[in-house]
Amino acid sequence: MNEALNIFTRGFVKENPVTKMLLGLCPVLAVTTTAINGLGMGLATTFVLLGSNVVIALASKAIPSTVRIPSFILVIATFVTIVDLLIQAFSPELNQSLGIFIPLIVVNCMILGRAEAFASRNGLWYSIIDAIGMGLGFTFALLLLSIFREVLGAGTIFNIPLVGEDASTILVFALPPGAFAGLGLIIAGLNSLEKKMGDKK
Amino acid sequence: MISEAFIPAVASLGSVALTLGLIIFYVSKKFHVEEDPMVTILNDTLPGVNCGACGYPSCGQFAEVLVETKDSSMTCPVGGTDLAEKLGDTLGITMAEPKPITAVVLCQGDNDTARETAEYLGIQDCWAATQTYVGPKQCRYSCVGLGSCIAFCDFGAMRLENGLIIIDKDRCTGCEACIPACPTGVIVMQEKKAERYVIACNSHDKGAATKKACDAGCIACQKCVKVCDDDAIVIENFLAKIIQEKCTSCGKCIEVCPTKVNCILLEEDLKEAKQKKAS
Amino acid sequence: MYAKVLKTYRDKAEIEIICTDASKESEHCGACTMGQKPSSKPRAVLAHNRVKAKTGDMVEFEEKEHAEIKAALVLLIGPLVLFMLSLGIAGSMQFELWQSFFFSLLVLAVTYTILRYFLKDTTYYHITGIK
Amino acid sequence: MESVNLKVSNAPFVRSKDSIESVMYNVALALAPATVMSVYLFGMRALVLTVVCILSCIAFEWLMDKARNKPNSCLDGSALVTGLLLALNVPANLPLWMVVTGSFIAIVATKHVFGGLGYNVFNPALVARVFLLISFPAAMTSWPMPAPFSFDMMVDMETGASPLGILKTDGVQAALASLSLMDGFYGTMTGSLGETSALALLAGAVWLWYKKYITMYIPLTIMGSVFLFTGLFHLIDPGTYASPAFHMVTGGLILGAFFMATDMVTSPLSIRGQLLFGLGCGLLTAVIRLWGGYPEGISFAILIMNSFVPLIDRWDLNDRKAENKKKPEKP
Amino acid sequence: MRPITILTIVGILSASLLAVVEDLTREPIAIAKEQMKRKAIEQIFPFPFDSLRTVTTEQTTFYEAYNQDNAIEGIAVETSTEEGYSGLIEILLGVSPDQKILGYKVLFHRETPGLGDKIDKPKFKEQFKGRTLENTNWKVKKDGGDIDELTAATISSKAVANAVVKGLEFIKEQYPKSSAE
Amino acid sequence: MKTFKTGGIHPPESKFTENTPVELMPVPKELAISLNQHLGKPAKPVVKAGSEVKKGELIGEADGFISANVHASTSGKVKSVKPHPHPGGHYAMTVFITPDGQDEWAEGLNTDPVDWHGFSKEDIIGKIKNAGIVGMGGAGFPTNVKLAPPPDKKIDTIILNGAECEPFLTADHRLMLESPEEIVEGLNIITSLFGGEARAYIGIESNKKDAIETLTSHASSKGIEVVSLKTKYPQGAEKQLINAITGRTIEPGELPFDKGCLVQNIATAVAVYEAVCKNKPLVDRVVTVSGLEIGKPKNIRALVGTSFRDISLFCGNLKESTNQIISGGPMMGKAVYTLDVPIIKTTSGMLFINNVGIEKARERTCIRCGKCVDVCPQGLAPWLLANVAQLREFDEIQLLGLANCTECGSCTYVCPSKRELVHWIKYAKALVNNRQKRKSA
Amino acid sequence: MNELSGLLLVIVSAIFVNNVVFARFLGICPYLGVSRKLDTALGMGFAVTFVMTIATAIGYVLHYGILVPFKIEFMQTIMFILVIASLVQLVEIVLKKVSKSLYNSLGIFLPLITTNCAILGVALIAIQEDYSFVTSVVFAFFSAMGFILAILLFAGIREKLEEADVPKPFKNVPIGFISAAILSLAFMGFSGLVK
Ligand SMILES: Cc1cc2nc3c(=O)[nH]c(=O)nc-3n(C[C@H](O)[C@H](O)[C@H](O)COP(=O)(O)O)c2cc1C
Ligand SMILES: Cc1cc2nc3c(=O)[nH]c(=O)nc-3n(C[C@H](O)[C@H](O)[C@H](O)COP(=O)(O)O)c2cc1C
Ligand SMILES: Cc1cc2nc3c(=O)[nH]c(=O)nc-3n(C[C@H](O)[C@H](O)[C@H](O)COP(=O)(O)O)c2cc1C
Ligand SMILES: Cc1cc2nc3c(=O)[nH]c(=O)nc-3n(C[C@H](O)[C@H](O)[C@H](O)CO)c2cc1C
Ligand code: SF4
Ligand code: SF4
Ligand code: SF4
Ligand code: SF4
Ligand code: FES
Repeated sequence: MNEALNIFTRGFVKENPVTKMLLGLCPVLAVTTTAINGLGMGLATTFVLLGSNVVIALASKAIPSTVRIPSFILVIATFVTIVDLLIQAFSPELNQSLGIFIPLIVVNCMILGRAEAFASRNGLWYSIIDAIGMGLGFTFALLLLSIFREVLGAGTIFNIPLVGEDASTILVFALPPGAFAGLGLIIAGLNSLEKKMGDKK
Repeated sequence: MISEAFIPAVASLGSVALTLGLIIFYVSKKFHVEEDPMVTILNDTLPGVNCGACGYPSCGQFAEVLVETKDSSMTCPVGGTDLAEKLGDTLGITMAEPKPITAVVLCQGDNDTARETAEYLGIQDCWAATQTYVGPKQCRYSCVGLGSCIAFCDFGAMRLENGLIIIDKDRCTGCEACIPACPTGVIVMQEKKAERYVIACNSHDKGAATKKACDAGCIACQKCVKVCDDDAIVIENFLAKIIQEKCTSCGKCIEVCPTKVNCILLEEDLKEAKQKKAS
Repeated sequence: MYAKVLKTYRDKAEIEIICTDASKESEHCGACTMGQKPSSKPRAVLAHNRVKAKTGDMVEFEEKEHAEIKAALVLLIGPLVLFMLSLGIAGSMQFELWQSFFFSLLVLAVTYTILRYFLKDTTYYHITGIK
Repeated sequence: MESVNLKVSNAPFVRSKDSIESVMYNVALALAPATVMSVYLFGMRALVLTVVCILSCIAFEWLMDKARNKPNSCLDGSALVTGLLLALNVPANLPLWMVVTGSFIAIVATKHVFGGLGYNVFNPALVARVFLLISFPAAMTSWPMPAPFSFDMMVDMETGASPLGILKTDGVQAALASLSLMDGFYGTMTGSLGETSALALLAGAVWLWYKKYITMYIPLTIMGSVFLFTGLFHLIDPGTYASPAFHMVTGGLILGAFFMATDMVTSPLSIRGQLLFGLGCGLLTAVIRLWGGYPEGISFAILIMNSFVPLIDRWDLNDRKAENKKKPEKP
Repeated sequence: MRPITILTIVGILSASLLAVVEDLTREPIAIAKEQMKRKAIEQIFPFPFDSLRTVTTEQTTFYEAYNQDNAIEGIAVETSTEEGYSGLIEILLGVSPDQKILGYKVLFHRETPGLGDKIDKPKFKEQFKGRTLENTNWKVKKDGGDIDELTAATISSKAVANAVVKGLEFIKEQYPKSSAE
Repeated sequence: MKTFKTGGIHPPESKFTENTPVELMPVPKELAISLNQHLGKPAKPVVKAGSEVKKGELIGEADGFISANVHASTSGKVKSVKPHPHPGGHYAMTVFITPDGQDEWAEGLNTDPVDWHGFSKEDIIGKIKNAGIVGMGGAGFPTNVKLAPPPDKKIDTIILNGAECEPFLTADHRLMLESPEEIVEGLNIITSLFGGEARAYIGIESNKKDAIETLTSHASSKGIEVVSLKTKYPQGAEKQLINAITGRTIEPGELPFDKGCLVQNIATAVAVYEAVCKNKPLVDRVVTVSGLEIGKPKNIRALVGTSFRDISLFCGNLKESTNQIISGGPMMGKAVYTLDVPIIKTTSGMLFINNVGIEKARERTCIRCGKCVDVCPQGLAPWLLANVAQLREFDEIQLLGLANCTECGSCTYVCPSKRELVHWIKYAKALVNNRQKRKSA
Repeated sequence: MNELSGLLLVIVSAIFVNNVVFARFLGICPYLGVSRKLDTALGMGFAVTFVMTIATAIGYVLHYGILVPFKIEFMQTIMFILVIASLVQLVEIVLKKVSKSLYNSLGIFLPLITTNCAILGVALIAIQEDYSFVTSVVFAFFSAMGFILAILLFAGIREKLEEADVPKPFKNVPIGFISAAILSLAFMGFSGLVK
C-alpha cells in the first residue's frame, strides 16, 4: 500500500510531468487562460492516461516490441478521439475553448512516456494508480498556472469576478507572454521551495 | 448495430495499420542491431559520472571493455567495493577489490601557520596568483588557498578553510580530477587507510628557508627517519616522505618531530587531527 | 572527442562516438554538438581515416564545423525543396490534386535514389590521432 | 619585514577614469534636456512620474542585490537610466502603480533574473514599456495634450491620440492636420514624456556621441532605413502612407534609435553587427508602423532585434575563429 | 508475422471502438451544437421561447424564435463587419418582431484585449437595446451620432454599430411587412 | 607624424623625470645577480660561494641557443648561489656578491673605444654574445640570436625603438639626450651586419621633441632616418612600431624578420656599441625611478643586481603610503612583493605608487561597451577572450587569437567595468601552456 | 496576383504573426529541449521542416481523399498520428539507406519528432483553416520556418545565458520560459499585420 501511495503522490511535485519532466507543455501553455479550461484539459488528459495505461497494462504482454510504439499510439489516439467526441457531446463550451488541443493530447509525450515506462512494465493496479497520480499532477500544474493567469489577467477565478468590470487587470497574463512567464515563475518557485525543504531535511 | 461509418473506419485504419506493420516488420528484420545486453546492464550499474578515474573515457566504455575481456582486475574507484561486488555478480566473476584511494593535501600552511607575502589582489584563482608571483604565501610549494581545485571535484569533497584546502575523505572517490587543477601540485593520491601517517608538507626548500616561511613545514631534520623502525621514511630533496606500504602506523615519528606545528599528521580529517593535537 | 573504430574501409573508418564529460556543470556530452546526454545511444559515423587506425582502436576525432546542419541540409531540406518545387510545377501544369501529390512523391523518391549514389561515403568527421 | 604593506595585482597599474557610473550618469545627463522639456510640456505630473519611476527602479535594484547577495549596485547609474528611460516612454498621466509595476518588470524580471547588469538579453526599459502597453492599452495610449507651463497634476485632463495613432486610425490627412513638422521637432504634440521633442533628444544624443559613449552606426541606420522605407511607400501612394519626415519626428523613433537601441548591453559589439541591428530595427519599425496593429513599432523592433544579438555575436565569433584558423600559428 | 497481425488487430479494434463511440455520440453532438445556438439566442432574447427555426440565406443565417402559439417572438441574425480594429467582427443580433433591438452577442472578434474587446461587455451593449434603424443616428457621439463610443476604441465601436445596421437592414428586407405595420 | 593603424590609448604621461639627468648610483653593499635575466633558459652558474670575481667576469654561462651570459657587475666575493625572488615574481637562481668596493674591471674589459669597421660579422656577433647582451626594451631576447636571423630571411629595415610609450619611464629618453653618439654608432654596427641595403630608422614619440632634435642632428648625416611618432600607447610595441614606420603588418604567428624588420631598443644599441667597441659586458643600465611615493624621482645608472631596497634608499626612500612597487612601466610592469628583488638587465623602470582603491573583486561584469575592442592594437576582442577564459574553455580561446595578444594592457586600461582583461588573458595563456605540456608529457 | 498576395499573407502570418511557438504554443517541448546549442537547434529545425511539410501534404490528401468521402472525419486524429509516426519511421529507413553516416549525424532528431505536437498541430490547423492544397503545404513549410526562427533565437539566448549569472532557482528552464515570454511579448508587435 505504501508503494501505491508513493506511486500516487510522486506525480504532484517530485516527478510532476509539467514542472519537473517538462512534458506536454503545449496544452499547458495554451489552454490555461481560465481555471475551468485548465481543469478541463487536465481531466481530459487524465482520462486518456488512465484509459491507455489500463489497456496497455493489460495488453502489453501480447504486443511484440517491434510494433510497441505504433500500437501504443493507436491506443492513445483512440482514447483521445473518444474524449474529443465526449466533450463535443457533453460540454460544447469546453470544446470551443480547448479547440485543437484536444486532438493534440495524442502527442502529449507524457502519455506515451507513461505507457512505455510504466504501464507496459507494471501490473494493472499500479498502472491505474500511476495514471491517476500523474494525471492529477498534470491537472494540478495546469490548475496552478491557470488560476495564476486568470486572476492576474482577467481578474476572475473560475469565471467569478474578483474585481470590478472597469478595473485594469494585467492583461499580458491572459496572452501568450503571460503563459510563458507564469510557467517560468511557477517552476522557479517550486525549485526554490524544494531546495528549501531539502535544506531543512 | 452497425453504423454507416463502421466499415470504412475499420477498413481504412486496418489497412493503414497493416501497411505500417509490414514496413516495420521489414525494417526490424533488416536493420537489427546486435547489442550485448550485458553492456547495458553494466552501464546502468556504473555511477555514470564519466570521471575517467578507471582509465577509460566514459563509464560506457569501461562497461564494454569489461564485458569483452572479463578482466577481473579492472576497477572503478568511484563505485568502491560495493560496485565491485555487483559487477562481479553480474558477470559471474570475482572482481578485484578496488583499492580505494583518496586525495591528500600535502600542506598545513593555513593562514596561521604559513607566513604571507604581499596581499594578492588579482583574479582569485590559484593559477592566476602563482602566475603573477610566488603567491600569497611565502612558501612556493604550498596550497595557494584560492580554491581553484574545488570546482573540479564532482563529489563536493573539497572545501577551503582558513586558506587551506581540506579534503573530506568520506566523499573523495579518488577520481583524480583535482590533481591537474592545482598549480603547485600539493594534492597527491594515496590509498585510503584507517590510520595513516603522512608528512603533510610539500616544501623542497632547505630547512632554514622552510622554517622562515612556515610553522608547519618539514625541515628535513632526519629525526623521524632515525626513529622509524620500519625504514618507512625517506628524505628526498629536503622533504621527508612516508612510504605507506612500509608504514606500520606505530606513531613514533610524530613524537619526535620538532617542528612547531607538527608536520607529521595522523591522517584523518585534518581538523579533527588538529583538535587532537591541541588537546 | 574520442571514438572507437568499428570497421575500416580504404581511406575511411566507421567510428562510434563516445560521450565524455566529466564536468558536472554541463548536462550534455562534450563529444558532439548535439547536446546529447552522456548516457544516450551511441552514434556510429563514417570518418576520414588518415592516421590508418585499425578496428578496435580508440581514436581522437574532429568534427567539421556544423556537421549536423550540413547533413540536414543535404538530406532533408534539399529534397524537401525539390518536393515543393515539383508540387508547384505539377500545380501549374493543371494536374489534379492526386496526380500532383504522387508526382512530387515520385520526385522525392527519385531524389533519394540519386542522392544515394552521391552520398555513399560523404563524411564530416576526421580521425586525428590514435589514443 | 617590510615597512610598507605591499599589494600585488596585475598590470596595468593605471586605469582610465571611465567607469560604469560615469557612462550611466552621462546618459542620464544627455537625457536631461528631454526630461526638462517633458516637464515643461506636461507639467508637475511628468516630474512626479519621472521621480517615482527612477526611485522605484533604484529600490528594486537594491532589493534584488540584497536578495541575490550581490554587492550593492543600486547607485551605479544603470537603474537610474533604466528608470529615466522608462519614464520617458510612458504617457504623463499613467497611474503611478502602473509605473511601479513597469519598474518591477524592468529591473526584476528583465535585468536581475538574467543575472543583472551586463547579462540581460533584452532592454529592460523597453520590456517594461511593452509590458505596460499590452497590459494596460487604454492607459498607455491616451496621452495628455501638451500644456506648456501648466504646473498642475493633470488629474482629469484632456487626452488625445498621438500623431501616429491618428495616422493609424484616421489616415494620413487627419494625422498631418494634427501637427506641423515643426511641432514634431520642438515637441509640442501628444506623446509619451520623452517622445515629443526631437530637438531635446538630438541635443543629448550629440553630447553622448561627442563623449564617445555611443556610436552613430545604430541610430543612423535606424533613422535611414525608416526614412527610405517609409519614403518608398510614400512615393508609391502618398494618400495612404505618410511622408518620411512625418515618421522621423513622430513617436518614439528618435528616443528609441539614439538612446534605447544603443544600450550596449543589448546591442551588438561589432560595427557590421550594429549596422545589421540598426537595419533590422528600422525595417521592423517601418513595417509595424505601416501595416501592423500597433501605431508605433520601435519598441517591438528593438526588442526583436535584441533577441538576434546573440546570433549576431555568434556570427562575429565564428568569423574571428575562422580567420584565426586560416592563419595557423607557426611554432 | 505476428507483429503485423497484432498491429492490424489493434488498428481494427481501435477503429471499431471509435466507430461505435462515434455512433453513440453523433446524436448528442448534434443536439449539443443546437443547444449552443439556442443558448446564445436565449442570452440575447430577454424572454423564453419555445421553438427555433433556422433560415439560411445566401447572405447569412438567421433564426426565428416562436412562442407556444407559433407566433414569431424574435429574430436573431448573424451579421459581421471587416472594419474592426483588427478586422472581422461577427455578432448575433436579436431583434423583436417590430424590429427593435433586443440585444446582441459577439461571436467572433480579434480586437485588442482591454480596449476593443469591451464591445462584448454589458456596459457597452446595454445602449443598443430598443434602438431601431429609424430612431437612431447610427454614428458615434464623436461624429455627432447617438452611439456612446468606448474610450480609446472608437473604431471597434463604429464597427459594431455598422454591423448592427447591416443586420437591421437585412431584417428589414426579410420582413418588410412587419416593419410597415 | 606616423602611427599604427588600429587601436591605442593615451594615458596620462606622468614623465616626471624627463629633465633629470642620469645619475650614477654607487655600488651597494650587496648585489643579487639573477641568472635568469633574459628570455630562454637561465644561465648556468660558473662560480661558487667563496669565489673572488672581478667586475665583468663571467659568473653565469649561456645554457643553450636561446640564453645569455651573465657577468659580475662589480668586483668582490661570491657569498652564495641560491634561489632568490626575481622581479618576474618567482624565484630564480641568483649569485650573491659582496662587493669589495674597488669596482675593478677584469682584464681587457671596458677598454677605450676602438674602431669596429674592421671587424667581421662573426666577430661582432661573438662579442655581443660574450657580453651577454639581451634586449633591454623589456622582453630580454638574446640580442646575438636576434641579430643572426635564418639566412633565408632578408632584413631590409632596422628600427631603433625610442618610443618609450609607457607613462613615467624616461630612461631611454635620457639616454637619447645624453649618449646620441653611442646610439648612432650602435645602430650603425647593427646595420652593418645586414649589408648595405638595410634602411635604418629611429622611431621616437613626438612628446620627446628634444630627443628627436638631438638624434636628428647626429644621425641624419649617417643615412639614418629619425621618425617622429604620434604619442600613443603602445607605440613602442614591436609590431605597432613596425606598422607605424613601414606600414607592414606582422601577421599572427610571424616574427618581425618574416617581414624583413628588426627592432632594437635604444639602450640595447648603446650596449651593442659598448660591447663591440669597448669590450664591455652588460653589467649596468639606466633605470627610471619614479612615482608619487618615492622621495626623489630620478634616472639612475645602476648595477645589475642592485636591490629595489637599495635603490629606494638612494632615491630618497619611499613613503609610508606606498602600497605597490612596480618593476617596469605602469602598463606592462609587474608588481613586486618584496623590496629584496634585484634589478635585472631588462628593468627599465621602478615605480612607487599608492594605488588607491585597489581591493579584491573590483571587477564588475562586462557591459559590452566595446571600448576594449576599439583600443586593442592587435584587433582582438579582449572582452570575449576574458569571458572565454573565465569559462575555462581553452580550446575555444585559442581560436580567438589568444596568442596574438601582446599583453599591452590597453584594454584593461579603458574598461569602465574595471575588468582584469589582460590578467585573464595571461591566465588563459598559462593554462593553455600547462595543458600542452601535460599533453606532450 | 491575388493568390500570390494571399500566399504572402499566409507566409508572414505563419512566421511572425501566428508563430507556432510564440503564438500557437506548439512544439514547446523541442523548443526547450533541443535548444541548448545553435547547431542542434538548426538541425532539429530542418528535420521538423521536412516532416511537417510532408505530413501536412499527406494529411491533406488523406483528409480529402478518404476521411471526407467516407464521412469518417472523426478518425482524423488517429489517422494523422499514424501517418506521422509511420512517416517518421519511413524517413528514417530511407535516410539510413541513402547515407548511413549522414543519417547518424542527425540521428537523434528524427525519433523526437513523433511526439512534437507542432507536426500534428500544423496538419490539423491546415485542415481547420480550409486551406487549399498548395496553401497548406506552403503554410506548413513556413510554420516550420517560424519554428526555426523561434528555436534559433532561443538557442542564441541560451548560449549567452550560460555565461550569465542567473539566480539559482531560475537557472535553465525557468529563465528559458522568461526569455520565451519576452520574445513572445516582442512578437506581439506583429499582431494586426495580417487581418
Ligand atoms: C495597442 C493598441 C491597441 C488598440 N486597439 C484598439 C481596438 O481594439 N479598438 C479600437 O477601436 N481602437 C484601438 N486602438 C486605437 C486607438 O485606441 C485609437 O486611438 C482609438 O481607437 C481612437 O481614439 P478614441 O477612441 O480615443 O477616439 C488601439 C491602439 C493601440 C495603440
Ligand atoms: C621563442 C621566440 C623565438 C624568437 N626568435 C627570434 C628570432 O629568431 N629572431 C628575431 O629577430 N627575433 C626572435 N624573437 C624575438 C621577438 O620577435 C621579439 O623581438 C622579442 O620577443 C622581444 O619582443 P618585445 O620586447 O616586443 O616584447 C623570438 C621570440 C621568441 C619568444
Ligand atoms: C606593449 C609594449 C610596449 C612596448 N614599449 C616599448 C617601448 O616603449 N620602448 C622599447 O624600447 N620597447 C618597447 N617594447 C618592447 C618592444 O616591443 C621590442 O621588444 C623592443 O623594442 C625590441 O628591442 P630589444 O630586443 O632591444 O629590447 C614594448 C613592447 C610591448 C609589447
Ligand atoms: C547609451 C546607453 C543607452 C542605454 N539605454 C538603455 C535603455 O534603453 N534601457 C535601459 O533599461 N537601460 C539603458 N541603459 C542603461 C543600462 O545599459 C541598462 O540598465 C542595462 O541594460 C541593464 O543591464 C543605457 C545605457 C547606455 C550607456
Ligand atoms: S590545492 Fe592547489 S588548486 Fe587547490 S587551493 Fe590549494 S593551491 Fe589552489
Ligand atoms: S612549508 Fe610545507 S606546510 Fe608549510 S606552506 Fe609550504 S608546503 Fe605547506
Ligand atoms: S592586452 Fe592584448 S587584448 Fe588587450 S589591448 Fe593589448 S593586445 Fe589587445
Ligand atoms: S571595455 Fe570592459 S566593459 Fe567594455 S566591452 Fe570591454 S570588457 Fe566589456
Ligand atoms: S506538448 Fe507540444 S511539443 Fe510536447
